[in-house]
Amino acid sequence: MKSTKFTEPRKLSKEEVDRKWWEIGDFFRRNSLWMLMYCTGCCAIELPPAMTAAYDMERLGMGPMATPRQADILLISGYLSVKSLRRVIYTYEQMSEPKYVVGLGSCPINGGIYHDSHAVINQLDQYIPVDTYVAGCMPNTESVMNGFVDLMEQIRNKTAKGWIKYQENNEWYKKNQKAALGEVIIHDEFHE
Amino acid sequence: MMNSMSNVEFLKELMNRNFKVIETDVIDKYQVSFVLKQADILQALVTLRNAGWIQMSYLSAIDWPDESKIEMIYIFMNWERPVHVQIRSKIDRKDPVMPSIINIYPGAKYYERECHEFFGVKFPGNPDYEKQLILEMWDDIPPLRKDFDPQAYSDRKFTKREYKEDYLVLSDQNSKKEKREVRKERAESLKGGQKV
Amino acid sequence: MLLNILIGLGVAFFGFVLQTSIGGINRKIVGRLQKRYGPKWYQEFLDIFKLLSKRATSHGWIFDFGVIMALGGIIATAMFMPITNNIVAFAGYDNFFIFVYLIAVGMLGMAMSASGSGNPFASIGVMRALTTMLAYEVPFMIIVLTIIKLTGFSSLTEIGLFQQASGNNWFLIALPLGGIVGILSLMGMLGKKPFETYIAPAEIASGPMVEYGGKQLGMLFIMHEITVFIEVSLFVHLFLGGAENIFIFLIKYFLTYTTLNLISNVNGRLKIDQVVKFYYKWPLLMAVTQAIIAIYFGWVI
Amino acid sequence: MASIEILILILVASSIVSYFLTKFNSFAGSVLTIFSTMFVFVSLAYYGFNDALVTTVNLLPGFTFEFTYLGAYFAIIVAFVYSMVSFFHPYFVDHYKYKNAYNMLFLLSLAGVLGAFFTDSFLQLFFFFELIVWTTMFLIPLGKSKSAAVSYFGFSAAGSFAMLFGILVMFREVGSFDITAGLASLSGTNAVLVFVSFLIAGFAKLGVFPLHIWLPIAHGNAPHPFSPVLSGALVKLGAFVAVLALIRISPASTVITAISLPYAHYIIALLGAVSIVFGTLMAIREDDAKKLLAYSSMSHGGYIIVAFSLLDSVAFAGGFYHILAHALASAGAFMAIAAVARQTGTTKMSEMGGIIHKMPITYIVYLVAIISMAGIPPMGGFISKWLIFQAVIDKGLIFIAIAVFFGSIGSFLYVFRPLAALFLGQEFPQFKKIKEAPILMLIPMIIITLLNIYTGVLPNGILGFINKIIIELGFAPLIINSPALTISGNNGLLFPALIAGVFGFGVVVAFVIFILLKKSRQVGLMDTYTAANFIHTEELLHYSVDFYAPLERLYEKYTTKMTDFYDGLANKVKELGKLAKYLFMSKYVEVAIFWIVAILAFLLWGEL
Repeated sequence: MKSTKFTEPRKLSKEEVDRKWWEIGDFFRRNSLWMLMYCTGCCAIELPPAMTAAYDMERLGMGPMATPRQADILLISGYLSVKSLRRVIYTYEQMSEPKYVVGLGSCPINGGIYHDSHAVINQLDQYIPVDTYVAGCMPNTESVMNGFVDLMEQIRNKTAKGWIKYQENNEWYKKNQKAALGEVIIHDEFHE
Repeated sequence: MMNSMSNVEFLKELMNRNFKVIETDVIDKYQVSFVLKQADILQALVTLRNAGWIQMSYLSAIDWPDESKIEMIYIFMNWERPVHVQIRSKIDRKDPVMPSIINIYPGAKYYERECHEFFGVKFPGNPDYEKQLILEMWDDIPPLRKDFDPQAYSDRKFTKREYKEDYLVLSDQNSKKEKREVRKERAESLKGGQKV
Repeated sequence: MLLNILIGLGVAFFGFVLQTSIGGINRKIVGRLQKRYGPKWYQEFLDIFKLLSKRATSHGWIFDFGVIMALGGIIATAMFMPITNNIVAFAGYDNFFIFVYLIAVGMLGMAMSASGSGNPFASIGVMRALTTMLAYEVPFMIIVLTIIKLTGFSSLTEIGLFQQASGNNWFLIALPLGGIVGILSLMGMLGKKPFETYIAPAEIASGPMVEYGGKQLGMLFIMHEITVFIEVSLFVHLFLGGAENIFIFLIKYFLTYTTLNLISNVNGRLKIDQVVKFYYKWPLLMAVTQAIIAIYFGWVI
Repeated sequence: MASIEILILILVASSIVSYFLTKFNSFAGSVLTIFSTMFVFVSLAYYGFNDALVTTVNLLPGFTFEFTYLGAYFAIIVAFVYSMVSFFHPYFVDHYKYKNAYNMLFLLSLAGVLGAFFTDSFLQLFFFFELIVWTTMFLIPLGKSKSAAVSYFGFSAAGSFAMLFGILVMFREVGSFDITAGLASLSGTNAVLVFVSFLIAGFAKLGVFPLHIWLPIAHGNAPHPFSPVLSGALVKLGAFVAVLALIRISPASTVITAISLPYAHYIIALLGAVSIVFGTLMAIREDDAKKLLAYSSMSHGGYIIVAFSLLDSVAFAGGFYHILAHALASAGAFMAIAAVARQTGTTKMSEMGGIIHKMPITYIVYLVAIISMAGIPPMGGFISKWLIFQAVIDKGLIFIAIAVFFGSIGSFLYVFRPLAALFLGQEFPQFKKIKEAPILMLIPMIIITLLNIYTGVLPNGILGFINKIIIELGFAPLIINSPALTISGNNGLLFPALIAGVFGFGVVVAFVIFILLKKSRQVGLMDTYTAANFIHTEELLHYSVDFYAPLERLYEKYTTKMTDFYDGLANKVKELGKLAKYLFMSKYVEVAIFWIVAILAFLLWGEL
């Protein structure tokens, strides 16, 4: 007699299996976010309290990392000059996927107090995809932490897809980069 | 001190004896400024260096578009006689050319390159004053000239975020009015850092 | 034979799970010491599995092959490791020298892969790791020579049994100078802090690890956990009298690792040449003194 | 059925033939060397292992030969290295000025080696020794530097004359030149004299402290295919002489009770230990890959000396096994470097990088060789080092143990340097065009690699042969094969096949983990972490100069002490020569005539 209690498990298609694995991976990824801190501006001063005893980032499984290859999050804290944008793009492209970008402060959003400077770009998401912005000049530490928690929520909801956007709309991003920077990878005499 | 003359006196005497000083400005007993003719500059620097002003602290320029001049500024320091000396000279703005001083002060190499990038001053004598140093792939007039509009450049070059709606203006909120006025009162009671 | 291999794999896996959990607990302890909340105790598992789930970059076949060789060598070493007197995969062949030299295959694999990435920081990190190894290994080997000479065995289980048979007269106490040298050398082996020269995140961008991300880094993390397991277990068997059963092993292991971690957390970092000078001054002197006292005079407490 | 005499005659004959053949066609002449060395090796190995070498002499009057396991062991190793290296000749001889002489001298030196190992008379031993020294002396200057040969000859001559002195002292006491009988019947002061003079000869050949100066100079500057022979084969002659002195003569001296070792042997072991440490430290700071390997040969020579001076069968087994393991490892490493040198034209590590992408097989050869050299399982070097450690621990030799362990870990440092600087790292643009070495060069390198692995996995067959030597020397044999495939040391068992098997299993497990995970993205070598700087030059991203700078800083002041001493000595000799020249070679004829008369008068003094 065939049991009625247990039905034969349905054979999952390859996409479904992949999706299942992806969800499992997402669980690990959101609980262990390693940051590469690109501290170009004043907002970086909010990170020490976030990392040390006051807010203790490590309890969320976050921590600083040394190189882009190891990191999951690229943290842009503060204004980005044209020169640093080149390096940020280079660094972003070196990171291993999936990768997320967090912009700290108002400068990456709209230029902040440097909106009229010839040396500082105004809108980071024109050049690389940004998953989370933390607004404020400068944002206080609670909002920084909140930004990270938001990113974790986004990963859970599968909306943190910046790196896929960068792959799919690569030409658009490259066009913007070219328009603002001329060329991303440049030669300079000190590194020849 | 070997002689009774003060350092500033010594410096003034030195400069006035050798060059035609257009203007002298003693800021305090550690800082003196001289305005010279462009032709005198190199000679003056050699004299100063021989007199002990061996450290070049600064080299830059100021743009004076109304007079159509660019003013070069050199600052030197003497460790025996602690006086900063500023040498200034105005040069033509249309075609700003200033002979390089790297033979007198080799450290001026990168200052001159920076000055060329930001003000467009040419430094014949410095072999690579035209190479890029700080601004990478710059494509406009030198950015620290007064007729350069950074806002326009930024608008042209970098996309701006466009806001579809106006965000809440906090000053219109009634609930916070009291607090705001208390803050304002307190702010007005303060008098520029000096005790009332 | 197949059973032995399965036991060996079990030991390696046990070592990985044990060290990863204890590493996590230690992170929590350190967090509490610094008045932080600290991460979850299973945080290290999350880190490793996250790394394994990412898409990595590779710099050519030697980059991947080195990682495989590193993990393979370390798994092979761990398979020889006894846990208690009875739980040992290849009884009689748990020779001390196998651990010291088979671990080197793993290290060589990692060094090869790191240099193969073409990053100068990686080569510098490998250089520092090797130099540190040259420093701590010699005093340690002299003390182990003394122990082997005294017991007449080089098998770890036999050395453990020898200590248990003589009324739990651990070599940490019986050879007091040697015990200190053992602890200092173990700190060097684990890369704990006064001797942490090669993973220097702020200085050479984490040294050998600089180019790894994703699965290669995950595999190197697994390798690192098993390496720590091997080194701490070596100490437990050589100096702390082995273990009659698994609970004693766990207690000894946990106490050893935690103590070292606490010592490490109140220390700064030495320069490489300072590390070499230090090891060739005091620990070597102590080791030689201890060896002469114990071997030539036969004075053992 | 092979007679030693026939083999030597074949070598001499083929050397003459190859001289003319190479003149005519260098490729054909080089192939002849391959065939004749291969023939000699195969017949030696086949008949040697089966005890079927005939020692009768029909064609060479005055020569007598004797078959000993000791000599056969050395001869087989040396002939093997010669035959492997001869595969390199077709690609190298054309670069040398006297290519026909190169082939001829190469074969002649092998003939000398065979004679030296199989002779039973000391005079013949001396003759063959000199044959080797003179042939190699003309081979070395075909490489980079002519003065290297002078240094080599100077030290070799010192060794040879020391040996001749020892032989004559022995002859005065014993009255015959027979090796076995002569060494056995020595006693008293004469035994010590012979012991010391033989050891000087052995040290000079083996390049052990304090007679090591020639080793890096000669190895580093010798022709590329000849360096593996020098390091893998000819240096082992010194080990042979040292064995004769340390084990066969073994003069009676007070035994140190704590370590149960005679004073004389302990002092020799200490010299070996100094040699280990010195060679290691010098190798760590060397920039030329061949010189680095030369210093490593010096360090390994120290291991061999330490092993033979311990008077313990485990140590002897370790020493003999180390001779084989080091011959294979250093021949493999030198041959890999020679292949790289042929393709790139340099051996300086600071000038190369990223060769692995173009020469992967050479890289594997080098990798296996250095794993063996550093004494890491599963290669041959581990077995021998393990045996030596066993003996050192069993005797409780603390100070020698420091050197032995230091050398073992230090070797890890220096062998890694060529690996990182030369094969790995950034691929330089000037080396993007090079190709893998030709197939004929790869064949011997692959054979050596396989043998390196074989000696590390299944050492018992070879240890069985070594046991015969140990019994022949009058010691108890090493216990092997109980249980099967294991080696019993003084305080533990070693099961090399198990280690290798488990290692292989571990690699398979790791490979399965690797392959199951997501595939990685391939990026170029220049796309690397640079702290976000744009770097376009490979040299800037390649760390190869002053590799161990922090370590070198600690001892670089003291490195020139020995060379300074020898330079000083050389200057003294030169001054003496100048004085002689001033006295005898004056431009005035009268002075010369005066001295001739004076010397004649002096010589005739006793007669008149």
